[in-house]
Amino acid sequence: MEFRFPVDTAFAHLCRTAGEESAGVFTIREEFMSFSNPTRRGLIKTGAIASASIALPTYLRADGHTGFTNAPQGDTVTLGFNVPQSGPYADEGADELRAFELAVEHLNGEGDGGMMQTFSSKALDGTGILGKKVQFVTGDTQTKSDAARASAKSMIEKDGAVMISGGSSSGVAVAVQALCQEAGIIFMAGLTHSNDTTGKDKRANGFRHFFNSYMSGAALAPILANEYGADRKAYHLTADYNWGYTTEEAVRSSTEALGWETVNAVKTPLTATDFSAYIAPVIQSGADVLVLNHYGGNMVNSLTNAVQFGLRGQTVNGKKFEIVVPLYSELMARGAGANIKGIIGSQNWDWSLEDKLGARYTGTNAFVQSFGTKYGFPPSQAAHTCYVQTLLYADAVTRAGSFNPCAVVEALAGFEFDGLGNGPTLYRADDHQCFKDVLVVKGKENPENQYDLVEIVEVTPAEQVTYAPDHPQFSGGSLGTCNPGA
Amino acid sequence: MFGLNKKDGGLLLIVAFLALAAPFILNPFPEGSAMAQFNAGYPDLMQRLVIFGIFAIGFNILFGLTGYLSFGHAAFLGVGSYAAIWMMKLLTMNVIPAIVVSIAIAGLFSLLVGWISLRRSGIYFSILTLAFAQMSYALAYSVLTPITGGETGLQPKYNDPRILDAALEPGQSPRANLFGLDMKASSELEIGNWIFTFNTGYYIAAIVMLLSFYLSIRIFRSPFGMMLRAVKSNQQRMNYTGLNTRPYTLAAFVISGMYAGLAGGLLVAMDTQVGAERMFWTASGEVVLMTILGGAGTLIGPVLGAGFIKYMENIVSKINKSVLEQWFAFMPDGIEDIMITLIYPFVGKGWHLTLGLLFMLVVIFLPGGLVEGGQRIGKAFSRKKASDDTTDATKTPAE
Amino acid sequence: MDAILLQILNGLDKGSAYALIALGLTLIFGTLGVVNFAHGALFMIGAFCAVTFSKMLSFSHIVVDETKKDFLGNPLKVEVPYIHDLFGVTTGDAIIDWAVPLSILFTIPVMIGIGFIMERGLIKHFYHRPHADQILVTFGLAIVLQEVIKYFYGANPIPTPAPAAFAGSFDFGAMLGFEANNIIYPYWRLVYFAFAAVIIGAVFAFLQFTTFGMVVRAGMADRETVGLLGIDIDKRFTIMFGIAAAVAGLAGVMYAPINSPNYHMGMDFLVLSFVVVVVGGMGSLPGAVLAGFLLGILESFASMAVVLEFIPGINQIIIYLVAIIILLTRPRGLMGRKGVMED
Amino acid sequence: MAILEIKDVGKRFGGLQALGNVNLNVEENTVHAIIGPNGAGKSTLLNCLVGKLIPDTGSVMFDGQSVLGRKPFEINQMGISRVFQTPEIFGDLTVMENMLIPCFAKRDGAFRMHAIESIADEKDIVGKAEKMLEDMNLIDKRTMQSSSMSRGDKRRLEIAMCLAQDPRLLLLDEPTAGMARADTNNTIDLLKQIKDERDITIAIIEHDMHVVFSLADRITVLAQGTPLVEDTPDKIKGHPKVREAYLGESQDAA
Repeated sequence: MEFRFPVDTAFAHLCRTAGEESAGVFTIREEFMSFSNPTRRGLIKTGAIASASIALPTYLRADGHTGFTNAPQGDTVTLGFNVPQSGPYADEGADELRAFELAVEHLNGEGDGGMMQTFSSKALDGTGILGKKVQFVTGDTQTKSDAARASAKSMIEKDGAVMISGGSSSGVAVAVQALCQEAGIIFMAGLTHSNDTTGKDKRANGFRHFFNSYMSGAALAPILANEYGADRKAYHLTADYNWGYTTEEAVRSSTEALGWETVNAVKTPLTATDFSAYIAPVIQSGADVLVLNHYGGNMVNSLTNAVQFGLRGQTVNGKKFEIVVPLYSELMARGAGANIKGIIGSQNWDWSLEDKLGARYTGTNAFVQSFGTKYGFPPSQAAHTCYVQTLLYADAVTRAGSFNPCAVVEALAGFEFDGLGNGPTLYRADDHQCFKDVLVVKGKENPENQYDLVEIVEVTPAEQVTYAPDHPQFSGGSLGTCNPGA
Repeated sequence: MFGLNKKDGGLLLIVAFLALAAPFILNPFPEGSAMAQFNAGYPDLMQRLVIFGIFAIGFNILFGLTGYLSFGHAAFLGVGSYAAIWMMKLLTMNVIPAIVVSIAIAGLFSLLVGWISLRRSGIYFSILTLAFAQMSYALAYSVLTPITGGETGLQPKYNDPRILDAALEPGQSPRANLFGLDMKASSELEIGNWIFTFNTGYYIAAIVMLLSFYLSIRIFRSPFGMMLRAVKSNQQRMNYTGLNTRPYTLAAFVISGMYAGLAGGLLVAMDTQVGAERMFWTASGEVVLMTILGGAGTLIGPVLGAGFIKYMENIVSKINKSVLEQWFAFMPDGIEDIMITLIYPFVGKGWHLTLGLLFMLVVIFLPGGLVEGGQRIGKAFSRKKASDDTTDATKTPAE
Repeated sequence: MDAILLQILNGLDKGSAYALIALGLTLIFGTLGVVNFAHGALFMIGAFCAVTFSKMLSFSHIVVDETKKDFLGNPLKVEVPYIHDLFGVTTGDAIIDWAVPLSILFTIPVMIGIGFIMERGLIKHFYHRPHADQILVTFGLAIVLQEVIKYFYGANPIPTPAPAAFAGSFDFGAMLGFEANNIIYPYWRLVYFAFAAVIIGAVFAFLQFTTFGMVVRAGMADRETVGLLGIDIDKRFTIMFGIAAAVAGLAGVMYAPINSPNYHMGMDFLVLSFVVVVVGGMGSLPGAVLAGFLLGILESFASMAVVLEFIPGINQIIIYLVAIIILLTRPRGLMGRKGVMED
Repeated sequence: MAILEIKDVGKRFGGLQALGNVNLNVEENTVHAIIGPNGAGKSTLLNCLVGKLIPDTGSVMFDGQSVLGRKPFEINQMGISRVFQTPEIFGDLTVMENMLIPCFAKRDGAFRMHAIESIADEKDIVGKAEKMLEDMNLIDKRTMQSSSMSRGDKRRLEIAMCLAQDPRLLLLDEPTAGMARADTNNTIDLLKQIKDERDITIAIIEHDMHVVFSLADRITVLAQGTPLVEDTPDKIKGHPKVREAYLGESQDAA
């Protein structure tokens, strides 16, 4: 017990500026300190003293102020993995979590190292990050932006996480990204496909490895024109929310540029489960292609309904009727069962990529091998992007030599890398979006096993899906500058 | 004290103590210990506990007193939140205008909804309010995206107009503040292995909660509060005693709507973000659960219920397999595995299961909610002391 | 014209699902006076009965196929259903193909059993508790039930196709003399509609023409008096709960091929089915059926592109809007009786 | 002077003529009983007076003002209080609170937003309520939850609540229905006491002749929706028409 320390010593210590490192009698750490005027700062401090002096017996911890939020202390660093564990995307979240756990294992030098062996940057050496062992905390986003922020804040405030990753919807990604910007934490987005995440809602502290609606449209359009002809009439069913809007816009504008006509675009409620009322009038409209801008349960149900209504057997305008699903996912393909066969869509990555298209996509097999060995089934693209994001973060920290978000941002912005399964990739500095090849896939007609659901139609090279940072579909936002927090 | 009788004054003092000392009370376990997982004394959760407490206190004024079960109160919370964020985008990051406007807008909206819904009673009333809330949610998520931000919600941005505020320095994010006092400013106090966090935003929210709680005690003890309980008890007698029940119920509805708006505004003040899911029917259901779980019609019950559910949501959902492994590491391997297998389904991603089971257990065994549980414990203690003068305290209907 | 006919067809189909769920809900409500928030979960469990049954049929042993490889390059392990060993590949596959209709036989006893257990074990104790308590406890139960399903089956939808014979669709319009391909309708939806009609008819006939049904109807009107007559109404109510659970379960089983079952499908239907019951009038069986079809059809009309062009977003709110208008003009819903659920 | 004037009031329910051309005046400060066999239309008439039903024809004037089309609470505020067949009280509230509510209603009208004031500070209202409870011998039970009282006490409380409003007209709907003889007598005594001590007009609907003849100043006999006769109790007792309407069946049986 250290009652003998006089209060005025403590007071003197406290009156030093907040940013100063010290080894005083006790330390009051101030986080997220406001940048308002200095007198008010003093006020808060006086309040703190009042409460502190009642509880004098304190002991010192010399970390103090490192200039950014949640600077890792001791020999560990904590990452926060915020994934949907309840709600309709829980399975996707579970797969993301598996990937995160695998990535942490590899970073800490356990397991076979996965993509760390193939990664073009060799900074990571399996001793954690900057020599600190990687720990992680998990949370449940519930695929609701409120819950996701609550969970992320708990990781930041309670567990001292220095990076947040995960999520499986754009609503959550945008909400958590904004939070990380305010708090001074790096956000490595998980599965988020809306243009807005790196468009009008982009933030300096946020990074997206996953592709986006624009890229889907740009990748799909030429292949659709190739496969189905350039004079098609498309009918869009669009989920009535942001992601649906950006996807519809992207697919429309790229297909229309190649000569397609858009007959109609109907918005469907997110809460809809039966899409028959939207599907049934499609044939009457004279359209010969149905584009389902749906994701998750919406997509499974609308596709199932469309097949039930026999759309695929129809011949309209002398052409075979086709269905397109711009954003594909393995879990949804599984949910849709046989209905997915022959349906074209786009993907960020697929576990069979390297086997089918060769060494350009190196890293894929290494990842599939270590994921498959550990869990017994191949990883989904959500798992892949989460794994890659974790490695990229760790690598950026290592190269920067600091956990400071601003150093990380600097290391990641404009970073070019390879060997993470997508071929040569660029993390563009202008909007923190990754640019890489986009896969156009098709539901496999005769799967060899239960995981063999898609075949790769073609890979659209990165150049074709790259757009200017000020492209109209991405306008309205500004990256701002990095925020290190405290 | 403050025009309260001794018992209510005591209750207010207890709540005030709990709220002000929350950073200590909610952080009973030292950092780094296995039990630290259960610590809830970090700013965000503490803020949520008091804000949802306010929401539930307000809901209780309607449901606990008049017995009208609204299934759409989240709509008022959501509308309040949207009003607040727009004030922050357009006017100033100072939380005062945001909160004031959120209360006002939520009040107006609840006046409209209440005026229509209160034409019916019983489950018909519940379904009417549910219908309004679901419509608000559906529209906010989709068609009203230009106003609400839809799926991605609204956050203050660097380039918002904010006509009252000075321009931000480059690189600065707009921060919610009270005349310059940053909502996110925190001080930490370390005692031994314990770290206690004192957060400006939390204390502001806690003070607002105490004021709300005080106001609710006054309403409970007022002639108006008695009239509301009379509405619940016998509307026929109300009418034949010359009292017009409609304005009473409407006033209660609007007051509880304004409480919801206040909660919504505070949520934005603490965490500058609004998403439409805030208005989904499950969010309305949640406040019903909070109120009943704590004890509908009691003063303190709704606050307890809100704390209970938010604690579950934020703490239990974060316990994952590796945390369990850490806890049971001291056990022999076989037993450790069994323990983990037994507990794992109920924590982490299984936290909903625990929540569902707890609802059932509480309703089955404690029909009066947590407050009744507390009273039973209290009774058990007083029985030991062989004193029977507590029956009056537990039976007072207004409580 | 054909567009309207098409939407009526779609609405009838959606309406059958609403009507079936609402029927069971209002049956429980009318007989027992209990607001059952777990009713959606019963619907979901019904759908998972179909999933479980088809999984049981395809219960397999593993044969290693050296010629093929799995995703890691190891020899492929092929699952061979035992049913192939029992009945041969062709018959076995045919049985698996018919899993959904066959699972009706499996579902009925399971659902009645669940209904009995629920009523005897839980609901019974809540007859005299406030509606709020009933809501809370059944809501808790609904969460528990769906989390248990999630624990075993995951959160992803599980495709449960209809038998191949019903897989396609047919040109309904051409049969009525409309232009070809204008009104296409899937066979299975027609089956669902017919199935729903049969179930609804059976429930009504049961209540109308059997002594048991008469007593139950009397009990719905005045529980105490019937009790005074020396009839063990409680026992009959237990059976009624079992029947209501079975109706919800059957609605779920047959719905499985329309939308792949997932663990939260019950919650998706819960709010809607409550709206249906209330619009129909609490405690009124014909009201529930009528409102189910009415709202189903209106919902279909509201999702027409022409309508949406005039009133964007109307498809999001139509059900609630109609509910509000009906409740304001007809205080007790379409066919509700006075004094039910107004306290 | 007649405080309540009922003129040509008629009410049909589908094919049933529940009331046909009722004309009836209740004089101030009298006890006026309305009797009649079951289905004579007594309750329908009463419901027309308090705003629960609106008659198809005719007018009902209270103190020179029409009550038709007004809601029950407005009619109550005009000065008409009603006692129900089965006591209607606030069962979840204490006896004292039951008493306070009519006192507030009398002072503050149909609605007043007094949400911040404490009940304890309303000294005059509390005093009035306490006095009323004392008068009615209910003061010992003031903290009791009213639903747990005996039926007689509930009736007493209900009457007290009505009286607390100082009504000009008190309507009693079979106040002793279903009561034991002793309770009935108590109620009669109570009503007599009220009649003697207060300037109040009472209209009573009753089945029980014993009650009617012990209290009423005037009696109207209602049969098949129309008033048969109206007169003083003594005259009514011997009236042949009344005997026919009322006791017809028993005479046949005899």
